[in-house]
Amino acid sequence: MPPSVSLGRSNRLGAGAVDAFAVLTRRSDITLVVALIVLIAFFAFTAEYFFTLRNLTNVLGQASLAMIAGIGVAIVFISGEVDVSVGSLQAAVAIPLIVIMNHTESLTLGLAGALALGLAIGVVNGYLSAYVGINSLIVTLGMLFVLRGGVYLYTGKTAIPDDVGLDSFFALGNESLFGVVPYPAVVAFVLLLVFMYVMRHRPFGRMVYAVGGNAEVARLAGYPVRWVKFVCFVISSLLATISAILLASRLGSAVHLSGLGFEFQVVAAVVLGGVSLSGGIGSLFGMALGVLILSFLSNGLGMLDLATEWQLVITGIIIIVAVAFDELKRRRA
Amino acid sequence: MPADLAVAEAPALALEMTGISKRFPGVVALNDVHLRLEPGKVHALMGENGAGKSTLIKILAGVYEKDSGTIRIGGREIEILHPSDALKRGIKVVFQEIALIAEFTVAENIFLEEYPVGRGGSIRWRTIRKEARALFERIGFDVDTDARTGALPVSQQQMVEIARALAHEARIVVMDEPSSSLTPNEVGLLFKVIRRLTSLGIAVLYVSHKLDEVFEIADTVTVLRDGRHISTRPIAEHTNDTLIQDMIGRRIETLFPRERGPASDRIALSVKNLSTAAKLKDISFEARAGEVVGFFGLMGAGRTELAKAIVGFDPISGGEISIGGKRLHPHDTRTAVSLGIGLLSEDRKGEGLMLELPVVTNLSLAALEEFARLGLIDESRERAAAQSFVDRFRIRTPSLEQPIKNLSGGNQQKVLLARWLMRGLSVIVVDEPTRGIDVGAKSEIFALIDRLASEGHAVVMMTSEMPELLGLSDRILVMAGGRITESFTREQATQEKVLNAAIG
Amino acid sequence: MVSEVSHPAGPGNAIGRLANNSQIVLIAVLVILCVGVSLAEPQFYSGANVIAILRQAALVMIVGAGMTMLLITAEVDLSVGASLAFVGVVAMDVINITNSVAIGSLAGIAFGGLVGLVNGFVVTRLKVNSLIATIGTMMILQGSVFLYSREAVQNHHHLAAFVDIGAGYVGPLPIPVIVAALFFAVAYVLLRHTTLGRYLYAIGANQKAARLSGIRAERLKLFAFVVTGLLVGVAGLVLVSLMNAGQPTAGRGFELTVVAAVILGGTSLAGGRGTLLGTLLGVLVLKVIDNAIILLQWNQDLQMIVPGVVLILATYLDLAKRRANAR
Amino acid sequence: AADTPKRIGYVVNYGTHEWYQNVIKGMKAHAAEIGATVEVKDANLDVAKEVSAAEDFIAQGVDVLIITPVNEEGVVPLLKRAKAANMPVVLEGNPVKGMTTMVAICDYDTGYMAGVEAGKYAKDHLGGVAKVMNVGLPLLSATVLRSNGFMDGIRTIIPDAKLVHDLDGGGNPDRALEVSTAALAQNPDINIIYGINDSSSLGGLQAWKAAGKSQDNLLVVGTGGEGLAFINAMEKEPSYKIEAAMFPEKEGYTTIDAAIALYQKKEVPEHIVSPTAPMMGDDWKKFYDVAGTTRTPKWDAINALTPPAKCMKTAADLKK
Ligand SMILES: Nc1ncnc2c1ncn2[C@@H]1O[C@H](COP(=O)(O)OP(=O)(O)OP(=O)(O)O)[C@@H](O)[C@H]1O
Ligand SMILES: Nc1ncnc2c1ncn2[C@@H]1O[C@H](COP(=O)(O)OP(=O)(O)OP(=O)(O)O)[C@@H](O)[C@H]1O
Ligand SMILES: [Mg+2]
Ligand SMILES: [Mg+2]
Repeated sequence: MPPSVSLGRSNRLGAGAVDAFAVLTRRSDITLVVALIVLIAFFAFTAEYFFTLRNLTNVLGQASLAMIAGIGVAIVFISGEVDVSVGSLQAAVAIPLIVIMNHTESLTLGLAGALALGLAIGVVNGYLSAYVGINSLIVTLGMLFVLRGGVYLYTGKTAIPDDVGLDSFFALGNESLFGVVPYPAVVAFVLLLVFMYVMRHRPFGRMVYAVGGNAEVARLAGYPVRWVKFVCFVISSLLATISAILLASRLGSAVHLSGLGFEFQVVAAVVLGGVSLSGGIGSLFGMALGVLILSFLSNGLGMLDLATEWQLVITGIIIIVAVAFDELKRRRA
Repeated sequence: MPADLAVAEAPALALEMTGISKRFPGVVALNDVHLRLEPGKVHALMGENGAGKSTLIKILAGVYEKDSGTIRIGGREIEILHPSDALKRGIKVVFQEIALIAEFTVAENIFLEEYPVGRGGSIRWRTIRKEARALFERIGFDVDTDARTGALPVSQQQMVEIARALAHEARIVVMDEPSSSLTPNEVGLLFKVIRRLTSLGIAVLYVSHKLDEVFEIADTVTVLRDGRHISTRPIAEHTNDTLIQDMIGRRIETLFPRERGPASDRIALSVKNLSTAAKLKDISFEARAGEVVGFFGLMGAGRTELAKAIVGFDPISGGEISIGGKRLHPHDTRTAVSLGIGLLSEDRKGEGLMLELPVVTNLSLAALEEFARLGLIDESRERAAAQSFVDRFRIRTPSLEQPIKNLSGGNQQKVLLARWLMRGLSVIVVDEPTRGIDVGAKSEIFALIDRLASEGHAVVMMTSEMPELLGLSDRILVMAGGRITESFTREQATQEKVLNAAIG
Repeated sequence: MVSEVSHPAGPGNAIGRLANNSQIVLIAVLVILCVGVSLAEPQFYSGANVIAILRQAALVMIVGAGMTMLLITAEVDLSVGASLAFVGVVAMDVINITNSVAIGSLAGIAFGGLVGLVNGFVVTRLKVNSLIATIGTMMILQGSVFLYSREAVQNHHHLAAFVDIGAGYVGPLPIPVIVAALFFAVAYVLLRHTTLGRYLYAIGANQKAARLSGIRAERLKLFAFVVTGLLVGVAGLVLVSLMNAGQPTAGRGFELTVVAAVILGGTSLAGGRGTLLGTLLGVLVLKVIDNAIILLQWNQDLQMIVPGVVLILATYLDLAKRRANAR
Repeated sequence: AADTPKRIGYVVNYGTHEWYQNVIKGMKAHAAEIGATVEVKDANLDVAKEVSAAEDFIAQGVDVLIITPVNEEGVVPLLKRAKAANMPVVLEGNPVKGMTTMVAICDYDTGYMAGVEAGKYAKDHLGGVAKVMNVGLPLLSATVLRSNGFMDGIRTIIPDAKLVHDLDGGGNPDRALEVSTAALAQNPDINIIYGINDSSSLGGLQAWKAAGKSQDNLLVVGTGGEGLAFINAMEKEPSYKIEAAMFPEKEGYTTIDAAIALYQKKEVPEHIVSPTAPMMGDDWKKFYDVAGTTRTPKWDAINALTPPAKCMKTAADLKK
């Protein structure tokens, strides 16, 4: 029995998660919503500049990187596999993006290059895990090492600056829609809606849940189990690539250091969001809440001018307490 | 169209399997087996545990690939390489092991194979819920279609399995021990459904270890033994004895031997005013050494919960349990086992087997301390003991190292019972002990239970099988809604009385 | 019987044999590595270097022994790296205060055990999945170690015994290696030949079945966490002695090294499967690669790439062989 | 007097590191003198977090923003955005395209000067032989500069000084120890250990001791002088003779000066160099008082040091 956090599980799913309301009323998600509100309320009173439109939208922008990658990682988790390669992927795909832009002065080609590499990584992860059948933690952990090492080798451990400085590229990660909502937040929100819809209302989404819930049963139901898992890995890598592109824009370069430990952040958020490591359980909505909680936490604590060490301690405690609390409530009910 | 032509000139066969062979590491599961299904007829497939029934079905369903042989549907030879191939051709299977997504609602499980989608390709959830409810109403099964499937008891899950096979139109419906955890009432409903299917010209393949069912529903019977085809005859030509003779190659004198004398008056197990938060209310009973106490109840009556509570697996909200006068701490299996009470669970996979681990490890789990000195396991003694049980119970396994997941359902069950016999208990609680077990093994297990009792053990038996209830029990307690509603002595008890008590 | 070929049912632990057939691959990898590197760089098998490798391997092996048990029960502990650093800081500090290596060591080991106890409690009582729980404790430890001491705790008394823990020898053998060998032996017997060990496998394979058989699953998991914690304590002592100071920044990524070594050794993340011998081989392979790349004066970035590839490759080969055996 | 900034925000790249702990001490001390507060957000070596932290400060509307980049290139867009928000920015550490002013020690020069001293020492005590093991950190340009500087410096005295082993010690003590152990096992003839920070040099030295070698013909050179570690080592380890001190407190102090000037719209040079100096033997006593586990800088001595007007080499030179 693989370890599993079974949040988001309830004896009576509102009609297989028909409407958003049903999801909102899912017990574990409600916990997270409350947690998030409490958190924001707390900082609103304690941290002077926290509850300003400027800051709140900032946080949404900052959260979006983990949010976008989190969608993919969550989907892979739900399919019963894991993907921890997203951290190094962030550093890797930024290289073709910047290099190609520097040569061609074309953002489009740069994006294409980044997505191409992201796709390739996803295909390798997916092939080795789903078709060859190597444990996906091992595959993606290996990929994490290989990509990071590869980035260091290729760049000689220096950042590759964006020499072209296209405004469009700068805008991606640094400017805001109507000067209010940062574009990364917009991208994240759209992607979130799309995939929430797919996971709930498209047969593919349900296949992913079924495959993760019980691969054998899914196979008996005639599902192409391996293909489904394969696709999940590809989706994950492509979404991580999008987050990497936004990060690269915020950094104006391909930084060999970027994404260090990013996979930890994302996994923590995803699990906090109630997505089970054993597959088949969890919602993207919960994942999003998990990301937001951690982002607001780090922003708020920063606003309180708390030392890193305290921030680490508090974040750690909150993660544990949140999960424990939900687990408790689940067993009570 | 060639297809139509084929059908036209084909003999009136829905399915024809010929020369089917399948070997697994160390095992020949099927050896040149053939099977012919006629449209609108019920064909029973019988045989001992490990005879190859499920393997044959899984080949038909595209779960396993056959090593050799041909499959014809409507006269046309076809290859089935993946379950989807079978489904496409209208072969619907109710598998022996529950094959449902625990996290999905019942309704969604019903439509797993093909979600109804709208124009845009979105799933039409309302249709799913509506049609699922309608389906269950048609069949007459009482299941909450919006419940999380995993939260339902095995029995209800099995009904969902059955209903699912009927959701889409089919040509061939295969049922691998569909009734193993149904109560007589639901079996009746199941047969109604099967008759409706046959009336529509659908061919039904029905696997069961229950002779009475087969005689009631089947038109033809095929018997397998050790992976070989033994006989295919119209049911009319069979009697209980000939069928058993075919299945196990010998006759069984008495299914319910009774060597033991009257029970002693030493109280082995006493339960006083036991209640649980979930279901049980004020349960009190005693089991004396050398006595078999049978619990009957309709599905959901609370037998399993009672069983789990008295062996300390589940917490209790009130009352007390004592073994041989010593009081148990509630919710603590270790002291319970060391005081000599253990449970053979109804949920074989979930609460019994360590699927990936070898037979020997599964066998010796509870008795390990007895082979250990200062915590060090004497493996040769462990293996010797395990081997002796494998032989005594005629457990079919290529070796003690075989991962137990590769054994047939019945053989797995034997291993789990053996696990407790190795441990040597004073009170053994068995929940649906013969679920999915062949007549031969059944009679052995009945003999065993009888011997356990005669050796002074107390046996508490939860069962939905009327014959074994009446045949084995010294006393019968009937449960309904979490309470004990009636109690009969062996002499008083009749099928009618017991059933009425269970319903009322 | 249906049985045709019936395996020779020789003595020895069935689980052991189940997993052992995975080791041929690793042994081959290790041998090939050593031979190859030795040819390219004779310094590789110089006494000094062999000892260097063994000493580093010892550090990982000590913790790996505990981690193997944890993974077998289908749990994991990612806080070992952070705990490793903290143990060193505590031990050094206590030694400075008490001027006694014994007391300091006890304090360090006790601290490690305490962390294990907390992890175990959070997982078995609060029912928090161990991955997330130990990521949590990892953060807490990383933060609080700096709250405990902002800078490295220096060694004030320079007690000989303290230096010996990490750098000392008994005959030709470095003390850390002896310690590791000791724990390996104990853990090996425990996992392979004792009821306790067998129960750990059982819990990993099917916790409910184990409970029904009268096994206190939760307690044994707690035990595995505490053991891991104590072993981190021991490893922490070795490290602090080698560094001659309690370094709050030490141990970064140590948890990944340990987990990588254990799964490279063929221990299943799903629980119920794994051997200590595999872990030992996993540790050696990783450490030989690490060492070889320095000796060959290759770009040290390869110290990430090569292990990554080896991890995937070895697992694949093992898988392929398993499938072949199943034919 | 012109008005001074009240709220200064500092985005530090690696706030838990002793070096920056002391930089921050220096900042806060000086800020207190002018009645200002310094708020610190720690990127903790995470480039994404660095951008977020700066964003937050801009949202908080601090008067001046000080940034120590995790990576120079990674803050270019940030400067652009700060300009857009008229937020004066002081960089600490390395030059960045589009910056107004930067306070930095010269990493290359620091290593260079230490190298020269090391060369002299090797000439007098090691028979003119210099076989160097560099416990480096290729990850960061600053540390690469130090290593390069050290080798160039030592070669001015001993032209055939040899870089026997160029290691990536990860900048942390245990990794430094591990890689050094391997290198020393391979090259027993190494006689000089250079570390790009104290953790690295000490890691190298510990590896030497663990190999059971005597320190008689060994020279260890550390860099940073951030904490007590190097003082402890210089006191107790016979081979630990040279420390390329970088006076973090002074760096912090100078940074605040720059911040004030910038806030007051005064002319500020593009490069403000904070002094460094190699310390031999007991030299550290000139610059620090140590009581128990706290050290206090002797400002007179430190302020007396005259930094070079410009660095010999900067990160920009590495690109070539
Ligand atoms: N996946 C497998 N690997 C190895 N052996 C297998 C596998 N599946 C089945 N077997 C073996 O094949 C034989 C036939 O098993 P099968 O499940 O078909 O029996 P069955 O007739 O369904 O028995 P039961 O009535 O107990 O369900 C058994 O000996 C079983 O051990
Ligand atoms: N595995 C389970 N998970 C959740 N609820 C369960 C489970 N098993 C039983 N229940 C609930 O407890 C009630 C009692 O079920 P239980 O299995 O004890 O009754 P039973 O008489 O043993 O019926 P069965 O013949 O199904 O075992 C069921 O109606 C069901 O609602
Ligand atoms: Mg079967
Ligand atoms: Mg039951």
